[in-house]
Amino acid sequence: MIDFIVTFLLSMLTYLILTASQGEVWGLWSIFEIITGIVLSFIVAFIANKVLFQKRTYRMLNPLRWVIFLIYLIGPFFWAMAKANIDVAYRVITGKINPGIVKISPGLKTDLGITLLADSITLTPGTLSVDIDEKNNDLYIHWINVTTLKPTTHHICANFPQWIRRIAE
Amino acid sequence: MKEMSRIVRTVTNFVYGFIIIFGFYIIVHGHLTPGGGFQGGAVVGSAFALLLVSYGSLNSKKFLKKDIFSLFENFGLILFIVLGFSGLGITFFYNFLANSGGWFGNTAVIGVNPGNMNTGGVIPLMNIAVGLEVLSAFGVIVLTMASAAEFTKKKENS
Amino acid sequence: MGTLLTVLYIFLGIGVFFNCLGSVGLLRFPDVYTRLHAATKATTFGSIFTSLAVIIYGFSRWNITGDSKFRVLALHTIVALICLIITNPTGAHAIARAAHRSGVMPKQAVIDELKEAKLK
Amino acid sequence: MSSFVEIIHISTLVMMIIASFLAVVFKKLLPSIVALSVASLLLSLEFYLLHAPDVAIAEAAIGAGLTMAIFIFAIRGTR
Amino acid sequence: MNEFFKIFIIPGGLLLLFMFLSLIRLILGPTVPDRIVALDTINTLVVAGMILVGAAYEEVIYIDVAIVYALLSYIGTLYVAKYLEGGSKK
Amino acid sequence: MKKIIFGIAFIIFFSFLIVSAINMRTFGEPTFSEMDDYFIENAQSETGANNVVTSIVFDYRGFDTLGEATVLFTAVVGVVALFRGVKK
Repeated sequence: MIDFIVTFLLSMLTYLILTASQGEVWGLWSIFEIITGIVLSFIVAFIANKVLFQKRTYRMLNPLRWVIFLIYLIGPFFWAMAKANIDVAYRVITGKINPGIVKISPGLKTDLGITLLADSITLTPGTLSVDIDEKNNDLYIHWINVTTLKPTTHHICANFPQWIRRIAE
Repeated sequence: MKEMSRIVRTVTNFVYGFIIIFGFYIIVHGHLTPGGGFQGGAVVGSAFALLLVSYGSLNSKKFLKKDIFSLFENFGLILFIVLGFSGLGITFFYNFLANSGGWFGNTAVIGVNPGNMNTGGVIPLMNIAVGLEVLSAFGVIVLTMASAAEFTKKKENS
Repeated sequence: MGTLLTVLYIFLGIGVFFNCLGSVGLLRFPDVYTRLHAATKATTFGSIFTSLAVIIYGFSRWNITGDSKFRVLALHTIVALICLIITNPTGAHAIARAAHRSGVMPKQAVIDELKEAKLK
Repeated sequence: MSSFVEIIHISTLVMMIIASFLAVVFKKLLPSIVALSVASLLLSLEFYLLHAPDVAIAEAAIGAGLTMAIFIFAIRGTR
Repeated sequence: MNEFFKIFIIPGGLLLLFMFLSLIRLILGPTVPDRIVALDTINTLVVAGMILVGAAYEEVIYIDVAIVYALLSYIGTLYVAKYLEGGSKK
Repeated sequence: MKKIIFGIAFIIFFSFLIVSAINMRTFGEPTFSEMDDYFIENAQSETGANNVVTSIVFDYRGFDTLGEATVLFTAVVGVVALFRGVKK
């Protein structure tokens, strides 16, 4: 039941963002628009609630986690992305590379956590997530500038696992 | 077809609902903004294709049923023909609801305007009928071709 | 109006520069994985900056003229930006995984632990 | 300024012709499909520049998503 | 055509030039994954260019095309990657 | 012999293409006919829809759209009938 309601609210929010222009309700929407949005969100919740909540984990319903996620996105993640692009510029101009594929085990358990970590790794300096071990969530990373053959997690992704453990676990 | 990696599956869970609500937005706003039944139906149909590719054709049988799709396809086509016959008092495909003041009957403001949902006569209803038909048609085509490709591959291996 | 123009020039300049870098890196690097580095990181960063320029333009024009058209422009651009950020690194991960499983190995690699692991 | 818009139109069409030519020339099937996808993507951009967003949405949905899916199912079945 | 048209249409034209550079990689690419990377890059550049052109013409509804393209190009990439992954193993 | 015939056919086709390209109008400026003027003037007030393209597709040319929907339905029937024997 709770997954139905959450899917309904999320799709309603998306519909309201997409259709905001002029109208009676708060100067943004007309009444007919809101009725249409409720009917459509009901249909979408009926279709998509089984897909969105497969593991039946309701950990992300806490709003504090979303606040931490926004802080993480604007602060350390964006700074790491800027550094990554300077790094790519340096490699493109000089052509110095020393690549290799290494393995790290960050120790995250949930699906959302490992997804966030893999996408962050892809967008941050010199690393690209190639493959994942489905049993124990080990990531295989293509590293463009290998400095040590036995890297720890701190070499690859500075302190992202701590942030993500606070967000998703 | 096997399923793809865990990262792709987790992203699919979020994107799937978003594509469906966006396709419905394109269908329903067909008489105000660019789009309409065919375009929105194609967008929703490709959402089903996304679920099929990331979960594999065996695991996605939990979410997609072929019989429901073929039922809705016939329903959409019949609804479209019924709406066409409804204006037969004057002529075939006559827009009998436009500017009548009732449902979907407000007069549109001439010129560039943000738009009122409650206009257009039978055009929004026809958009919904064609959208229902197109989305279930693409769902049926993709599901049938996936199971057929799976079948020929299995026959070659054995 | 003057500060708006300056901000737009800076953001569009950064965006176009990084997109250029991504395309040049796609031509210059030796194998698939390093090309994916250049393509994914640089073009995502450049597209974020060009979209941010459009968002700032929309909100400030809405502030000046009061026309609700520009607010809708900014909101839809935010939705497009979120879609781009979510889908782009996932597509890069899918391409890299498929390339390694289809037998394209990284060139001049000093270490390759994935080949020894033999997943599935 | 309109001459610049004309240059954009002409270069989009030239790139589309190159991509369609590649789709015919390639020997393997998968690179052909990739080149066909690029051609359909540039066709969608050209419709967009000609102020026809209806056709652009239809071309993007059919050409990028569903045509790729159906072609790949077909060559997977015949392999 | 106001004074902002020129600011947004010139970066759009430059993005078209970068698309041409990626098309060279599509022609040259020795293996199949190289060509898919070129396709992915062209997708991202087209989405960014569509947003810029929509802002230049001040047409709100043109951004919808960019959203549709950003979502559906992802599906196309996944299909090609899926075929390649199970493809040349045997 | 075959190559000569192909060459002649190619030259004829290409010359038609060149002649029609020379006679072409300036890019982006088509001539307006009476039909276009009628649709642009009256479509918004007659059908009550803001999007003129949709009002043409579903109102003035509704019968064509019925044909398109029937073509799609026939395609689905063809696909299902072709793979009818395939179970799982």
